[in-house]
Amino acid sequence: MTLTVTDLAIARGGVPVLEGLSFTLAPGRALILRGPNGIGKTTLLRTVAGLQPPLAGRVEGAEETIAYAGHADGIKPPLTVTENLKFWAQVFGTGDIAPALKAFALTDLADRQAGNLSAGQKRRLGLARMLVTGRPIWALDEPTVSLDRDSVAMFAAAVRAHLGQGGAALIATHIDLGLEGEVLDVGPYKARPRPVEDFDGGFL
Amino acid sequence: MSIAAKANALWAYANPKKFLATTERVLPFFWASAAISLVVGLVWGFFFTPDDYKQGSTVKIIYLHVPAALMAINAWLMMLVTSLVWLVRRHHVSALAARAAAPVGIVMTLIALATGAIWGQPMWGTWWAWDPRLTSFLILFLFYLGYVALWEAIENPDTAADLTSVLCLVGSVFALLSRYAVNFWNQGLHQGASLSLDKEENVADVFFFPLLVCIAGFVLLFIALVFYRTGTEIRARRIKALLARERVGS
Amino acid sequence: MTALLLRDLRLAFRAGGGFGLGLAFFLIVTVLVPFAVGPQSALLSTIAPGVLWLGALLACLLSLDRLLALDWEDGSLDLLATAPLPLESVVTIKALAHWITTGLPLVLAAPFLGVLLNLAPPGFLWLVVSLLVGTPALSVVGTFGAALTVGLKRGGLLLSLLVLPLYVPTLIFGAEVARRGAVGMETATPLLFLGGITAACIALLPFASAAVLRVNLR
Amino acid sequence: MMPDLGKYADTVLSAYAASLVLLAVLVLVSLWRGRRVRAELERLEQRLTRNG
Repeated sequence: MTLTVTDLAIARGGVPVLEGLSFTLAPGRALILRGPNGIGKTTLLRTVAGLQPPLAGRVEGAEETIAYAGHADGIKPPLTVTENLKFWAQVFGTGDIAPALKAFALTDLADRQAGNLSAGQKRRLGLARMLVTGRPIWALDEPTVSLDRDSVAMFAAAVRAHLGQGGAALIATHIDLGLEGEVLDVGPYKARPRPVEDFDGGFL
Repeated sequence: MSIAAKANALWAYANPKKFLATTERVLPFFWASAAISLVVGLVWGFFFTPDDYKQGSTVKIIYLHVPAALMAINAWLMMLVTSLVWLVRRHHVSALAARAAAPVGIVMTLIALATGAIWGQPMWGTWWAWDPRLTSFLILFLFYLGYVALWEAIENPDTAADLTSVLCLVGSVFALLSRYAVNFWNQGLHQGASLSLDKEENVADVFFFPLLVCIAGFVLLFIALVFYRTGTEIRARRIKALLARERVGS
Repeated sequence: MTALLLRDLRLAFRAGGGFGLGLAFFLIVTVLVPFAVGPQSALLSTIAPGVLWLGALLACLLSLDRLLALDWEDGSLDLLATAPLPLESVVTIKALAHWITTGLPLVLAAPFLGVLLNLAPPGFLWLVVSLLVGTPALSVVGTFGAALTVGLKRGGLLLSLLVLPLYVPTLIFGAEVARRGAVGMETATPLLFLGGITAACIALLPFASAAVLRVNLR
Repeated sequence: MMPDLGKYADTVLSAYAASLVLLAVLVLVSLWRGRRVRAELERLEQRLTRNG
């Protein structure tokens, strides 16, 4: 399933941040998003994931194929690691969570309450969720935050394995994960402010 | 002009700039005619109509009570329509007009409630009775409060417009439901509708014509206020957008 | 869908889930009423159906601001919105979980509190029936309010302001059933209205809640 | 000039007073806020066009 983004314009809080953005993401490929803070990488990922409508342009091939992971992991502290992961496996209609636990070295922590995990362990649990979704395209927003070097390697291995199975990944990160994939700097697509006199439906 | 072209011409006013320019032109007319008809209607009603044989001079309250009550409901209906227009056609002016109308509706509801209570005191012997119609207006007042509070609470103007529009829709259904529920719950002291097409049955001519003028005055005042306040909302919205763009930085 | 329901129930029953808070609140409100209006059993008996309905309604309101806010804060709602489950089902399940953890215990506790307020014997059955029919509407309407205010920092108070007017029809018909039942009048008409409102709320409001939630997620 | 309002004079007069006060407050508040917002927007637009 190829993800195609055509002439996309997106807004945050009603203000256009990026415009004229186009790219394609073929199976087996990764696309790394770069750009300064506040440029709109998170907004772009949320738009691609279908959480918010674009101002203009099209996102094709994203329907029911994208697994999104944002800054928050959606982990319930009172539930155990297994319960957390099993819940998402059931929601996405996939069965086995053992490979996901293994890929992120969570097997030993399986019966621990998620509230007692360290920040890095929580993040690993959040990333392990991507594996149980069974979705071909991963949209990841700063996935390596609070991960140590070993865990980053673990994550890179998981992404590589996912790409090897014909998956694709769209990742906003500043760390070099050693993935073969293009890098897209979104900086040049920053939306140009319109002149003050142009007073239309957007109030700008 | 064909109907479609006419419709398109109407939608052109959904552009904020066009709306501002047009209302600026027509507003003096609306302010003036509202003032004239209100003064004429109220002076006529207050000074030159006889007392009712049963209600005495309190019948003069009708010139405020009935128009205010009508406008309290009409303001909500207008908000319902403009909310729908916003949800379907995404015209910002429409959403802002709904926002602008709400406080006007609140004041109209307050006038209706206050005059109702003051009128009720000598007629029913109590300031407040849980009469179905009075109670319905109290509930309508609560709906208005919630609607305005939701507008005030949300930072992002588009989100606020969407959420308040849905609230207005859902609220309308529940307000109607409450109306029937309240009727069921208490049969009430209110007299029947004081205004309907066969006026002879309800209000005598001497009261009816000044009442009509007063209603016209309230309608015109409502239109003037909503036009003016929508303009204010448009400008406030533009200030917000400009500041937000400045923050994002160029 | 069952996975989500089970998760929500599990969360409610685990430590810190706040299960039973509504029930305790209901108990306390009921106990406070005689202190406020005096201990005359005739008076208490008259107002018992209304007080119990009002207490149940307020107890329902109490837990609404956590209904979606927790899932919003920890990002679960974002993830659920991108999951295969439609948001309409998500909000319906959330409302169902709220009813099971809040509404149902209130229904079961109401007769015991009815004893405290000297409720007339024929009233017990009708109190339970009216609450059983009416409280699901409270949960569904409350979920709509929670979806409206989910993104707000201090949404709790606003939530009450928005939801309470929407509770008016349910309260009127629900309390009417209980009151008429207590004095031995026929209850069929208000009960039908109450059931109709609940059914319509369950059928239609999840669409509004989901739409509102989608707006809040963008 | 003043019509004879009989025993209900207080009632009628207070109803008129309350209503007219409420209407006046609504109109004045609307005008006041409208004027303030208009001035603020003009200042802002001038500042922005000067800075480009």
